Parts: sequence; structure tokens; C-alpha cells
Amino acid sequence: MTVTIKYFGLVAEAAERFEEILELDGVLTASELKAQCLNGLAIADKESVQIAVNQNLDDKITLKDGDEVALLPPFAGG
Amino acid sequence: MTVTIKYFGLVAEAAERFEEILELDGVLTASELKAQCLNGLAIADKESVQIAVNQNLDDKITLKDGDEVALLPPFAGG
Amino acid sequence: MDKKKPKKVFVQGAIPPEKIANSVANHQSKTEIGAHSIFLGQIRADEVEGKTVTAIDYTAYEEMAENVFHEIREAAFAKFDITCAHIYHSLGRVNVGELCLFVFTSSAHRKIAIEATNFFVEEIKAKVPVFGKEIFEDETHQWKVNK
Amino acid sequence: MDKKKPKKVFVQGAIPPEKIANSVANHQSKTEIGAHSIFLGQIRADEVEGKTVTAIDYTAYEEMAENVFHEIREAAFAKFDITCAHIYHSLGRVNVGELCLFVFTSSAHRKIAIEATNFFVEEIKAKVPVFGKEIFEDETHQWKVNK
Repeated sequence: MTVTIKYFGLVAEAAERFEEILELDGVLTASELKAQCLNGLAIADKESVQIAVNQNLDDKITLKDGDEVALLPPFAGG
Repeated sequence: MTVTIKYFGLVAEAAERFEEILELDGVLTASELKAQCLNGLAIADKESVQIAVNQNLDDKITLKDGDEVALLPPFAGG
Repeated sequence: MDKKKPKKVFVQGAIPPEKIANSVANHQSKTEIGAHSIFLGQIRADEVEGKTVTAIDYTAYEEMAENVFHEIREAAFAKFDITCAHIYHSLGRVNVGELCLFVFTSSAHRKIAIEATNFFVEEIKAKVPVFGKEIFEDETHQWKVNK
Repeated sequence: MDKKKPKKVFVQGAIPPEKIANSVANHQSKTEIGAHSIFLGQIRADEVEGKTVTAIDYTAYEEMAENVFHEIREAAFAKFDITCAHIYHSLGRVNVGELCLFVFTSSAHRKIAIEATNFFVEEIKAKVPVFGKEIFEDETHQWKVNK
């Protein structure tokens, strides 16, 4: 399956990318994908990074072909 | 003693005056003066009228020469 | 009573919206501010027994009112860690849809500014000797009472 | 997700003070309004280990953010009896002293407008995927986190 991953803020900075399209095999939850994407990145507090699948913040979701996944550091709006 | 009485809002309308200077005899509290001033005026809720003596809302005060007294209907600012 | 000269609160007639923009612009050099909270009172076309309010004519016991405004300011600065606070209230005729009250507070943090503005609005409604004559289309009137 | 087209919230760069005056002026024909409540976020010159913030560079997951703004609006209209609500948030660089957030609600009665503005501000801080890079004088930076 193909998923698009979007990186924001300090995650984008650490990953040195804003977006990538990954070809994934097998059954994978959002939180598993998050761990995989953040692995090796210089981010002090990985717990504070949220993952959204098609704009939904539930990290228990199982990924499917065509999903848009976003890695979101702590919000700082307002 | 001489006191200046100021009338505001619906009290001024009912009394048909904004200000008067009264010559008073004897010992008089603010609330007694208020009753005297409102006596005979067409005001539905006389309880809602407050009296200020030199800008002080305490109606137990005993009046003295030179006081400025104000008859204040319910506030409607803001 | 504090010796400082009370700031002038009353303005003749409606408060123009540009005054809000100017007040905000005047605070952009104060870089310790993180939040502004603004309250505006606008004259509402209330219906009373089939008649509609078209304006409120405000009068006040001005000397006392300015002193009470000043006391409210002093209390607000003692109670809240605000950087600045400004209040403007109309006197005279203000038509429906126009502004009669402008409260503006600023602080480093949002909650403080919001609470301070709230405090000002409630205190002004309760304590300042301002009187409002609600004028209907047919030029009859009734006297407004704060709830 | 509601079918209504979400209103555009993001603006490029700082929000000019004139926008506030214009928004208020645009509501003077709505004569059922008695109260406007406004919140403004301003960039603060915070000090962090001897360095001073000079600007925040805002980015966002825009599609999601616009949808979340829209959901917050829907929730606010369901919860509060408000006449109107407007939100503007900056993207890109906003310098110290400039405005990055403008929340504006209107209602017949003051408490409703004030509570609704509060609700908007807290919801926006908590739920909208906006990210802020605090830029210091020496062009180093740190990432802002809402408290």
C-alpha cells in the first residue's frame, strides 16, 4: 500500500523533509508507523508528537492504501 | 445649612429639575432628605433611587453645610 | 482617593470603530504584551411593547462617574497583572448599531487579560452612575436599567 | 464533516489593527447585537536564556486546521447563542508586537459573547495543528509549545 506522510514543525526540521510517499507492506497501525518514522530522529520528546491519519488523531487506526498521514508536534496556535 | 441637590435620569425628569440649592434646618440624614425630595414625585420604584452625599452612597450619613447630594436612579452604563 | 489625575473616560456620542484600531496599534510597541481582550457595548434595537429602540441618550453624574472609573481601574491593577487598561463610555445620543462602551485590557497572558476585561465590564455596569434614556421611533422613551 | 464550505481563517503575515475596526464596522447594521467580545494574540518579546524572541514563523497542517476551525465554529454556534463569530490566524512570519490571532464574537448579551470568545481561544490553542518557530535576534530558533 502507498501512504503519503507529511511532516510539520520540529518533526519536519529533524526529518529534513516535509513530505514523502512510502510503499508499505503488511498490516500497520498509525502508532507503529509513527515509531518507524521518528526512529533515529533527533526529537527530545517523541511522546509529544501526534499522528493524524486522514486528519484523524486516533493512533490505533490500521493504515490502508492511499492514506494521508501527518506527524504533528505540539500545537502552538493563537 | 445649605446643600446642593443634583437630580439625574428619571428622577430629574419627574422632579423637572437638574439641580437646586436648599436651605435646611435641624439634623437630617441622607435617607430623610431623599424621602423629602422624592415625596410627591411620580416615580414607580422609589426604593431603587440611591442618594449620594459628596459622591458617597451611604444613606445613613448626617448632612452638613455645603454637602453635594445626588439622587441617582438605577445605573444603566455599558 | 488616589492623587493621580483620573483618565478621561467619557466621549461625546458614539465610539467610532477606528478608535479600537488606533488603541490596538498604539500597543504594538509594548512587546511584553501577549494578549489583548476587548469588550464593546453596542446599542441594540430592543422591542418593548411593539416599539423599537432607535437610540440611547446617556447622561451621568460625571464627577462621581470619573472617580468611580478611576477606582475600578485601581482595583483592576491591584487584582490583575495587566500591562494597560483603557475604558471609554459614551455620553449623549448613541444610535442603534453604534458603540457606547469600549473596554480594552492587555497582559502577557490571555487569561489575565480576559478576566480583567470581564471585571471592568461587570464593575462598570454595577457601580458607575450613568443613566440611559432609550428612545423609541415615535420619540417616546423609557429609562434603561442594568440587569 | 459539515458540507458548508469552511470560512478562510488563515492570513499571510500579521493581522493589521485596521482589520478589527473593519470587522466591528461591518456589524453595526446588525441591530440585534448588544455586545462584541474580541481577543487578540500579540507576539511577545520573550526572553529565553538571555536571547529575545523577535518573531514567530507560523506553519500549519492547513487542510486539517481549516477543518478544525470549522468544527470549533460549529460547536460554538451549538453551545452559545451568538450572532456571529470570526477567527483569523496568521501564517508565516509575525514580528514582535504584531497580531497573530483575532477572535471576534457578537451576541445580544455580554456574557454569551465573552464566554464564546473564551471558548474559541481555548479550543484553538488546544486543537488546531499550527506550529510556531520562535526566532531570536541571532536567527537561532526554538519551537513554541502551547501551555
